[in-house]
Amino acid sequence: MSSGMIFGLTGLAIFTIGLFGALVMVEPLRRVLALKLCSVGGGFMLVVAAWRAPPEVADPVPHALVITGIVVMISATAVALALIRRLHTLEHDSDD
Amino acid sequence: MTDLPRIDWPTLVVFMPLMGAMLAFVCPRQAAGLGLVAVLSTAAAVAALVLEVLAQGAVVTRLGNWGAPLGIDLRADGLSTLLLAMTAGVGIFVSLGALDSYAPMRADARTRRYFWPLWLLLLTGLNGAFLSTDIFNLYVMLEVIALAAVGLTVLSGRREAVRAGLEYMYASILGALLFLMGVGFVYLELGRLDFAGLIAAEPAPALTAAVALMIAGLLLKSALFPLHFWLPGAHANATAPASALLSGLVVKVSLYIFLRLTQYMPLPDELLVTLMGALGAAAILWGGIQALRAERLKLLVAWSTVVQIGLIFVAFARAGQLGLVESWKAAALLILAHAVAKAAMFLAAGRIKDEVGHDRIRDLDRSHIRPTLAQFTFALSAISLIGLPPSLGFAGKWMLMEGAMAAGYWHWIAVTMIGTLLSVAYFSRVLAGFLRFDRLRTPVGEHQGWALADAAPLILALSALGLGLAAAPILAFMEIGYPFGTTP
Amino acid sequence: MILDILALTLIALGAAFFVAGTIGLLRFPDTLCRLHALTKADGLGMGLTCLGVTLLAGSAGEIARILLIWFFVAASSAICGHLIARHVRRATDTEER
Amino acid sequence: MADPLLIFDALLGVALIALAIAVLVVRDRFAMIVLFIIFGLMTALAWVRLSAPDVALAEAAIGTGLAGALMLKTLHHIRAAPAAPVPVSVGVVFANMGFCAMVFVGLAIAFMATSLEAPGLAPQVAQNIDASGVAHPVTAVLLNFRAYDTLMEVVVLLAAIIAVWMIERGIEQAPARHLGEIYRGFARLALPAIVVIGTYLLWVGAYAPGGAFQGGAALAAVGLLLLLSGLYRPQPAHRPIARLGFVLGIAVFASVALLVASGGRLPFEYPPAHAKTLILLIEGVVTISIAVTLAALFHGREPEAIPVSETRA
Repeated sequence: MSSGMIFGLTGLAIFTIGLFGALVMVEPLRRVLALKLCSVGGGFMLVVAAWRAPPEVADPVPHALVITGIVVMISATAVALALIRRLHTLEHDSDD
Repeated sequence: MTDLPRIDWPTLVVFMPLMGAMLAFVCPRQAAGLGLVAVLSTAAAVAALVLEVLAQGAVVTRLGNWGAPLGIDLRADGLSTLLLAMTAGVGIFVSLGALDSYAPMRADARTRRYFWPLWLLLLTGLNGAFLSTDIFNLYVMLEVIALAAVGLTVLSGRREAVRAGLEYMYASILGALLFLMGVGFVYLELGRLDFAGLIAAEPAPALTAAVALMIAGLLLKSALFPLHFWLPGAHANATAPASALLSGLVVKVSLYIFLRLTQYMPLPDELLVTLMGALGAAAILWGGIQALRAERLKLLVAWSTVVQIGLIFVAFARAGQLGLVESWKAAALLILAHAVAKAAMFLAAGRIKDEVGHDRIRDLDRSHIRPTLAQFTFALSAISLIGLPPSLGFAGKWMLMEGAMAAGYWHWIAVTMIGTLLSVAYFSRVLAGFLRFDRLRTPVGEHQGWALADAAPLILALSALGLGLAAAPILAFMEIGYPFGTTP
Repeated sequence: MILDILALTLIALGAAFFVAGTIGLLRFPDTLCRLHALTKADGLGMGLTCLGVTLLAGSAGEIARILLIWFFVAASSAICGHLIARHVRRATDTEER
Repeated sequence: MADPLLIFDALLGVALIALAIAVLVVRDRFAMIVLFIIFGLMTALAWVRLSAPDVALAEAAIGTGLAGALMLKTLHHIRAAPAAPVPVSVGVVFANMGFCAMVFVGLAIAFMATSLEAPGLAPQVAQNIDASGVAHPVTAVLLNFRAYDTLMEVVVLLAAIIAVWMIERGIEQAPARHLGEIYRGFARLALPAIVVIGTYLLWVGAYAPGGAFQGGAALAAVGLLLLLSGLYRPQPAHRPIARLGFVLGIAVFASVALLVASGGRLPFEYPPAHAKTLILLIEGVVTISIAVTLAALFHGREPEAIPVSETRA
């Protein structure tokens, strides 16, 4: 057992939990959060791939990739949330 | 002449639309003009790249001069360049169509202002994806494409479009994240992300997991049955030029990446190839039935996209695992055929809707206005999609059947035949309406609804038909630089 | 060595206060009570932890940064407490009306 | 023999999984978002344990802080909607649960069968870092070795803000009440401090964890404070400046990447003598663009003048 192993499995578990949420959840916000869980799981996998048992230093390339992934994900989240807000406005207006 | 710095076309092909997108966003009033210029100059750069590839084979650009595993390489070989050319060609005509479709009397200023930056960003993403040789870079490109495509889907701002766009967004992000997880597994095993590393890799459990994850993500993004649920709504509810881009080009990216990956990371076994074909066959049947039931013209066209994607996967699987070295060409030819014909068809459907005022198939023949030229365009592109000679669709289907026959896989031929019959059936529902002149007729009826705007889809439809004659040179061009790593 | 033990004791004490605050958050009946438990206990816990870490710090720069962190966390938690309390009061006001 | 830190790791892992499940099952939507924020902060902690401080900073600032703020804003907007519109049938839930469990087992087997000691690109990075112009490896990868990726990532941000401006249209709603005088006072106190922190993060990125994205996120927090405290209200007249702010980073980044190619070099190949200056320049403008874009993503809609036709109606 090592930190990498523990967190690798954690990341996989988070990814599949997110996948499950993305497949079965119906609430718009919760689906977005489920997708964010998936992205954190993917991030874990890359961070674990970079990890080396100390005293060796970690591989910087996956770290850069995860930072990129985080920024990409916030962009996608922002667009999805804007769609949710717009859809709500449209449905709300047509109801009354 | 020789001491001039060599212009690096692959980089320009990606950067030109990017610069155009920024300009069109910063100067919203001039967006259409700037956008058109950017699309045309991108097409010129692609043309230059095509000539370069023809002259000297695959073109590789080592960005930052670091070289593959550390840096990122752009590589333009036959297949990439062919798809770039397809994107540029379809892009020009869709842009021309958009000029009319978003003209001041038809659309509000917002739509006009936002279409161009989004479309140019989409073009950036598409070109970048076709040139990329790094799987993480492909992930980023997929996200650029996804965000721009979702923006285009909801351009009209109507409720159905927003709902479909949200569904599309979920599917798109999930697909991209599955791909990202696959990237994680690749790095875990290989410690590098470039295509060359994938080819050299020994089979390993982590790579199997990576292939499974990436293919699952790509199938979701390319809407192969049963993961097609998001496609009909998104493509049918977008405005016509956006639909043409989504159906003609965006879906093709994930198909292209799928073809690439299977070139470099051989599928683990025959069963998986057969599964792809079987899903494709199911898509052909299910999509065909849904297209027969569709009540609206654009929805029918969107379901026909599901069918065509199924067909592309059948072409991919036509000769099993051993036939993959040849089958990708049939699939690529069908990708090209579908892109051109479907873009023409969506533009024509949009023109019909604009002129008639609705797109209910049942009532199309009861209109006073007969947009004959748009109807003719629709029929021409239907010919290519059905796969009648001499269209490009015919060439693709022919290759599919030829390969299946040679390998003795008769079931794929049967599926293709059934699919062809189904497509004849559902397109006839529309075409029959076009041919009935007797329902309603006003004195000026017949020649109404001709416009210059019909030219763009018509040229696209004619090229879908005519390119079939050029299938042999296209196939030869596709093979330039294949397989990876053989050319400088 | 003695410094180490002192620092560890302080940090452990700080952690104990955090735990107490969290128990308060989970067990107390309404928002204001929870807020009360959380802000008091966590403020003290934060201070003790920072003090402990300061003892372990190697340079003056590090100490300065830890103190800065303490200041900002204290300030922002005070503001958060204020905002939550304000929100609660407004919400109950509208309910009573 | 068990390393106490390993026990800590295992506990953290279990807590993360529990939080992830809780995010999906908790009934209250506000609690769901709060749990997600806690989850994000714990993730950052785990990544620090995996010796990835840069990533942890970015996750805490962007992936958790900003995303949480966005979520809460959206929840505020849609609070009238029912929490669960249509319940999903139990059969579907169990089928998907089984499917996901199979996926997890498959992936876990593949993961356990893989050694965590693949060579990776660390040696190559170490070899070339002197030529890159910066001393911190992650910054070197982001701004030099894989600069193309980073450029495209900023393009994704641009695509997002264009899409968000496109999606949210119509008349501005009544502005939300600002958060009171004490909050304003705090904002006045915190603003300069955050600006300093953001700039510091940007600067320190050259040789230590930090950089354009973390700095940009910190500066975006300034924008959020300004918006929330009501000290700044976006006006239609500010749109051209905002647009320039969004594209500034990409424009400079892309121009530098292309212009260095004119001297017989390849795109993105910075001349070694000027690499540090160019990277700092790029980082600076990219930070501004990221900060402006993230703040605008939080604000959401394009600040628009109310059309004349609609004011009459």
